[in-house]
Amino acid sequence: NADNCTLRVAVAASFRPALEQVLPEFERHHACVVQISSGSSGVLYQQIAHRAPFDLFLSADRERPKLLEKQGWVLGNSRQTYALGLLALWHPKSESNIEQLLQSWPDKIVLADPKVAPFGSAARQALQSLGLWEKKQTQLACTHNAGQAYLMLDSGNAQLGFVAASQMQAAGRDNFWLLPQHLYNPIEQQLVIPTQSLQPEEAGFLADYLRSAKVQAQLHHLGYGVLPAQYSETDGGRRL
Amino acid sequence: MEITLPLFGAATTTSDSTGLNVAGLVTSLNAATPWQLNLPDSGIFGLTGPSGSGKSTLLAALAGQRHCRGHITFANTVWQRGHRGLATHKRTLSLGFQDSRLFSGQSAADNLALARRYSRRPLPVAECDRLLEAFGIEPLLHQPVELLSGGEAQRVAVLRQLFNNAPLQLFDEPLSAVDRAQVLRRLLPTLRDFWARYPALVIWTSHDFDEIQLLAQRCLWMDSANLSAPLPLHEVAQRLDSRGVGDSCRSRIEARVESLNDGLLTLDFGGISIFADRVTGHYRKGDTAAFLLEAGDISLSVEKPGLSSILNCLPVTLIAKQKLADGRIRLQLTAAEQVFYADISHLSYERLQLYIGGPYFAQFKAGSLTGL
Amino acid sequence: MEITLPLFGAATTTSDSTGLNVAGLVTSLNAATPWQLNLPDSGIFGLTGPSGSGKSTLLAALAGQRHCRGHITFANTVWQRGHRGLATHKRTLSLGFQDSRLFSGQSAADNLALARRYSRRPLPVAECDRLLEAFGIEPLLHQPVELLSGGEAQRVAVLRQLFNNAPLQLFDEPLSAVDRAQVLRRLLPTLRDFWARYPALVIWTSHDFDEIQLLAQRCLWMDSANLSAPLPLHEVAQRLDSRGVGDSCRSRIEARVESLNDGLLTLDFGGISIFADRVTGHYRKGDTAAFLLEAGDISLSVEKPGLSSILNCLPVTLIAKQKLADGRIRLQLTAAEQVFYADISHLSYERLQLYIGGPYFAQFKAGSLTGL
Amino acid sequence: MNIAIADWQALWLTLKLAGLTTLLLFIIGVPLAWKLSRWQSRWRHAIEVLITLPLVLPPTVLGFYLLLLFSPNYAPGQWLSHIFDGPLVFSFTGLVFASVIYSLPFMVQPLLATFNTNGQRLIQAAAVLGIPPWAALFKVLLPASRAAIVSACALTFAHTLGEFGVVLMIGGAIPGETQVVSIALYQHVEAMEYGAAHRLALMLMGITTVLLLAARWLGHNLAPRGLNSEQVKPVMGVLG
Amino acid sequence: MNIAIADWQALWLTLKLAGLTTLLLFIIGVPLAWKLSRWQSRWRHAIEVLITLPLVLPPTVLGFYLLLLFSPNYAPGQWLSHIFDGPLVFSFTGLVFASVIYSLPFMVQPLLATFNTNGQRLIQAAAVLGIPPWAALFKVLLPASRAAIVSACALTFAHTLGEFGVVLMIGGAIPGETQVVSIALYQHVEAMEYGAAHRLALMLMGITTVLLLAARWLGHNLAPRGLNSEQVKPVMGVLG
Ligand SMILES: Nc1ncnc2c1ncn2[C@@H]1O[C@H](COP(=O)(O)OP(=O)(O)OP(=O)(O)O)[C@@H](O)[C@H]1O
Ligand SMILES: Nc1ncnc2c1ncn2[C@@H]1O[C@H](COP(=O)(O)OP(=O)(O)OP(=O)(O)O)[C@@H](O)[C@H]1O
Ligand SMILES: [Mg+2]
Ligand SMILES: [Mg+2]
Repeated sequence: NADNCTLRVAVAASFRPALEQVLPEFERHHACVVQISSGSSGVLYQQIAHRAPFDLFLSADRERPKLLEKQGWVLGNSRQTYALGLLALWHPKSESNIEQLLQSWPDKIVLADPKVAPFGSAARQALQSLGLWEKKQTQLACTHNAGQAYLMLDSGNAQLGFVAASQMQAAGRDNFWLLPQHLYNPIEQQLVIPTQSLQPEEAGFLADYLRSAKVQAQLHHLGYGVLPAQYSETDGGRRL
Repeated sequence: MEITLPLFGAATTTSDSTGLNVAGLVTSLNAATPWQLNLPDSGIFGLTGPSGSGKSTLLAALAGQRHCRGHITFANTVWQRGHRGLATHKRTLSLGFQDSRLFSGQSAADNLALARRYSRRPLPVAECDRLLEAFGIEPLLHQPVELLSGGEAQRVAVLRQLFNNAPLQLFDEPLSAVDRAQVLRRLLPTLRDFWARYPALVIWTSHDFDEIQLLAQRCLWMDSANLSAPLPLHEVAQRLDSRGVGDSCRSRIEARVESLNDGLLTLDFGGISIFADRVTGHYRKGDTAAFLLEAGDISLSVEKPGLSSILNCLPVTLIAKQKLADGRIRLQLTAAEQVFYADISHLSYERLQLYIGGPYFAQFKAGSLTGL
Repeated sequence: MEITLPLFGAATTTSDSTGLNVAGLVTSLNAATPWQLNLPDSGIFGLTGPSGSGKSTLLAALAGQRHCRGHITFANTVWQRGHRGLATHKRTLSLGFQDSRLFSGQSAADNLALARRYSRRPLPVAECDRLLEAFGIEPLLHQPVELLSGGEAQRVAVLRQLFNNAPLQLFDEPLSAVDRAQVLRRLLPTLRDFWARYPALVIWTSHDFDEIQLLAQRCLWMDSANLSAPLPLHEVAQRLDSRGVGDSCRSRIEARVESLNDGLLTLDFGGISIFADRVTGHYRKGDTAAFLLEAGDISLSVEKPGLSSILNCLPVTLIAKQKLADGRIRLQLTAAEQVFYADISHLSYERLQLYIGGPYFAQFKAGSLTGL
Repeated sequence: MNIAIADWQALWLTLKLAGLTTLLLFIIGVPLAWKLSRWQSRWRHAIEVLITLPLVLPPTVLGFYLLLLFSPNYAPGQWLSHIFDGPLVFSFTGLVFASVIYSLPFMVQPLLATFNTNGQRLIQAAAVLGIPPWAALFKVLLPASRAAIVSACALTFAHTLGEFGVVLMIGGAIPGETQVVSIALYQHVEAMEYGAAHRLALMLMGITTVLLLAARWLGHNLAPRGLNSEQVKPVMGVLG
Repeated sequence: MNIAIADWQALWLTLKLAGLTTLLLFIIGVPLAWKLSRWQSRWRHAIEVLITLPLVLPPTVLGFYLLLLFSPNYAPGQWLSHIFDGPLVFSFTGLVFASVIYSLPFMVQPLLATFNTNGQRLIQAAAVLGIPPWAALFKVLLPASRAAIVSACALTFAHTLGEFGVVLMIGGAIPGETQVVSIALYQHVEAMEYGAAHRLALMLMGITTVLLLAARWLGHNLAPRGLNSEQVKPVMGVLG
């Protein structure tokens, strides 16, 4: 019954465009209207911790779903990885030797705040792996999240910085360098079903749908990494 | 320091009289000279005194608009006891501020309507219309008050207070910006008639002593934060004169109306006919009316004078004399048991060889009597 | 409608005279009666008229504070031409508003200092101190202006304008809240002396005609937005009287000082000695001084009167008579080529059987002459 | 212009929110400012400062504290949700509640300033005619303070329109319920939908301009006739 | 209390920013409000509304447009960075610039309200004594408008303290340069360091309270002697 089935999905702002791409297909097969609320994962976490009536939470990281799980605000075993973020370095168009460019870059380097944003901490790990973290300390300019880092670069106020590959894909840009995944811990984006959920069953369907091979392939085109099969096994998929 | 005297004998000395009783009222201005005041529950009293002497402060303290301590009761209600006072709007009074303080952002009509709406004794509509007409406010009713001329604003402010018709009405120089012609010929007669119909206790502050004389029978005098008890007008006039005011001292005399003919009023003053020709208002035969007689207008002769344009001639007895600051002599005369003053020059005094107790003739013109 | 006459003959009729020239000045108030005015570059002029007649509007228009069109020049500078006007602060004038409008949030001293600082002709410090003392403002200097009494605020406002010492000084009822004693005995003499030392063109608006008479020689009259040319004082007085003002009409007469003795001034008036005893200021022998003689104070006799307290007796000729509104008769008398008025009652007029051209004796007391 | 239905919905919601908040704040702010201006105690200053404090916290942080306040996990939230007959988080009521707290200084401060300068004199003038204080406030003080009131309301309204942090934190951006235009706008920017963002921003500013101009016109025309006529104006044209 | 050095640094930077912004806005706002209050044209209303508009945009969106304005890709940004001798993004100068634009209405609106009501009369009183308009503003109008000015400055100061969206967008949260306390506070909340967040919020409010109280005390004591004495107070105690 479509009338009284509304699925309220809290989604990290960065994943919203991707979600919107894959949703129509889901809605065609399920008699459910999906209502999207996007925001920063931190805000959404706060809201769910204070019993916001969401049916599904798509976080941009792993920490907050974990925390929610620990605090018992989510259905047991609902936590799953649904996408893998890929870190990209926005660089001036003409460049070819990226590592050297990063080494010798004299100007500001933009990255999302490593303390609060997953792409920020990934950028920090990458810089640390490259041995540049200490050296470039004074040149780092932090934005609130990856989205704002992109805005900063896109508006021309900075020429070098770390963004999400999905953003570059969505904007159709090619002046980025996909950082080798060994330079940073995987940016696992996880989902949970809050205990407040009124439609846990439908939420589960959506979670399964997102993790389906078809959607994963779509996500790969949108700038997300390939989800290794192990994740669904080690994290123990939900059984309904 | 002034000594405070009860006004109307025993009636007002007891504290449960119905009028206004003020005892030991102290503000920051008169810490050394607490104010005492006993007034009946209706009647018009003047209040005058030098600039900065504390008149507005007194009115503000009565209205509870100025920090003070002491004791105030009106109509058996305590308004102030020690430091504690009744809130202003609960006191059955109205106060006209020296600056008119009309309610800005509204028209004159709004101002008046508001005052009437919150009146405890609202006037009948017919009365309001009559006042509006007499004050010449009708054409200005719908003008925003910000655009009124100084005198117009004052008239609206006075009218607003009349519309409010409180049992105690305090006025602070209410008509100082209105031309004298209008004040004397239209506003004061209107006010006098109004308060005859709607009695209230009125304190009328003014620097124009004529105004006070034409309205009030007694006057309070404030000087350097010293408040006198209500004084007869001629005493206040004398104080003003001794401060060197150019206006001569006028005395209030009372006489019985005999006839009114072609603008000339014939009066009986202790059996002698006197004439007055500058009269306003309506006089009825047999009424006792009050008039002002200017001291400087009176001339004294030793013999009964011959034919002259001076109409009035009264046999008088000289009872006292006083040298004035500017070299003239002020004589206190009595006739028909009334006292009045005449000012003559030192030279005349010597030429006529006047002596206390002597019988003389006081001459004054019909125009020297100003009708109340 | 009033007809505008040039004041000082040919000198002011040309447009490049140095005084104030106003031609065809129209505000929203006087669309039908444009104002004309020609005044010299110094001298004191009164301005009076009924409340709401447009006095303040005229002053505001002169100061560029009111939307108007017409032509204004002062001291050969064009202030207004058609709709365009010079900004107020560029006009060499000062204006005292009817509400004192002191600069709030500051002390009286700050107000005065500011006016002096932006003066185009700053007064010497000694002069300022003298004025401060005469106006009784010294003890109030450091008080915030919000706390001044009405009269005190007005005195500070006038003083502020004097400190500014502009070539054209416009005053709008500047002393209406000050007690008359102080005005007459201290402030007006101080002002008169001040402008004798620091000449300026002064327009002094007031409802107190005494004030105007003691300061000015000529007076503008405004009635229902009609502005008269500068009139001699006795003409304005007559207009006031015809409107029913209680104050009698006073005439200005001039006489030569013969001697001053014990407060009694002996004067020579066309060969006849007359006496005045209410004098302020200093008179020197031989000076020709101006005095005010009240019409109501004069009595007329057919025969030369006998011994009386009336000191002054002048042989006069009756040249005209006029019935007044209240039944009295106003006589126009002449003596020593000067004209003055006497008011007598209708009864006296008939009893004495007066006729135009007849010789009579005018009697008045020494106190009837008010020294300027 | 091509504006999505969701945006129209957000716009309408925002206007409703801003209008309601302004109305409520007028009802609360006028008596509050007036009481404060009459209160002679030294505590008055303390309370005036207290009213300013919501301004000092970053909106998101204020939102965080409001979230704690509204949280059904604690007593105040339970009590509030009892009073308002439902949880405040994620509801329009909650948004209004939060906006009122957040925008309080914008209403109260300008009113206080006027009441302090002109209020005393007018209230006195009313009291000496026997007009009680409350009547004096409505019949005397308000008509005389039209300019200040219009300015205070305009400021409040505009500020509520642009409110973002608080709303995001406690509203959850639910379309039609709590997704106001500022959030929609923010999301457009974050999602790199610049065209939509520009259109919406323009729209928002256009509507506000019209509303504010109308308010001024109203304030202007509510004044008694004649006050605005050209006769009051002093000469301004300068002579050549 | 246990507050990190970075937080102290942020606090100091914030106070500097708020103080400087308030000062600049005072210098800009007073003449602006005054010119507007004297301007008789109908454009005046348009400009008054224009000044209110920064309020209407969500701070982050305003920040986005400021990013576009600062961008070296376009002429205005080039010109600005020429004027300010360096790019405005990531710099303290840029923060001040943005804060000034953002807080403009807070200074100008309250001033306009006072100038409109009392200004005209006082300026006239000054003009008729030959005091030119600018002198009248400083020597007559400002002393008479103390209350309104203190209130406007307090509002501006507090608002700049709490400013967040704009600063976050263009500042880059560089410690000691652009990381103000509101961002630090937000980061604490996002990073779920609630203890630090509470401490910092308390600290911020405490300091603001002290500063605002001091400002009022100053405004109070700058008034001429006597005005604040108890003699002016009307009777308040009610008779039993
Ligand atoms: N609120 C106040 N606090 C302290 N002093 C004041 C206050 N109001 C007035 N004063 C001072 O008290 C004195 C008396 O003022 P008040 O207004 O009572 O005089 P007044 O008799 O009404 O004078 P005027 O005839 O000039 O109006 C003045 O010197 C004035 O400066
Ligand atoms: N700015 C204005 N716009 C329109 N009408 C005005 C304005 N100011 C005053 N008036 C009206 O013009 C008339 C003349 O006012 P004005 O102030 O000039 O009178 P005035 O002669 O000074 O009177 P008063 O002696 O009472 O002060 C009044 O009726 C008043 O209501
Ligand atoms: Mg007074
Ligand atoms: Mg006037």
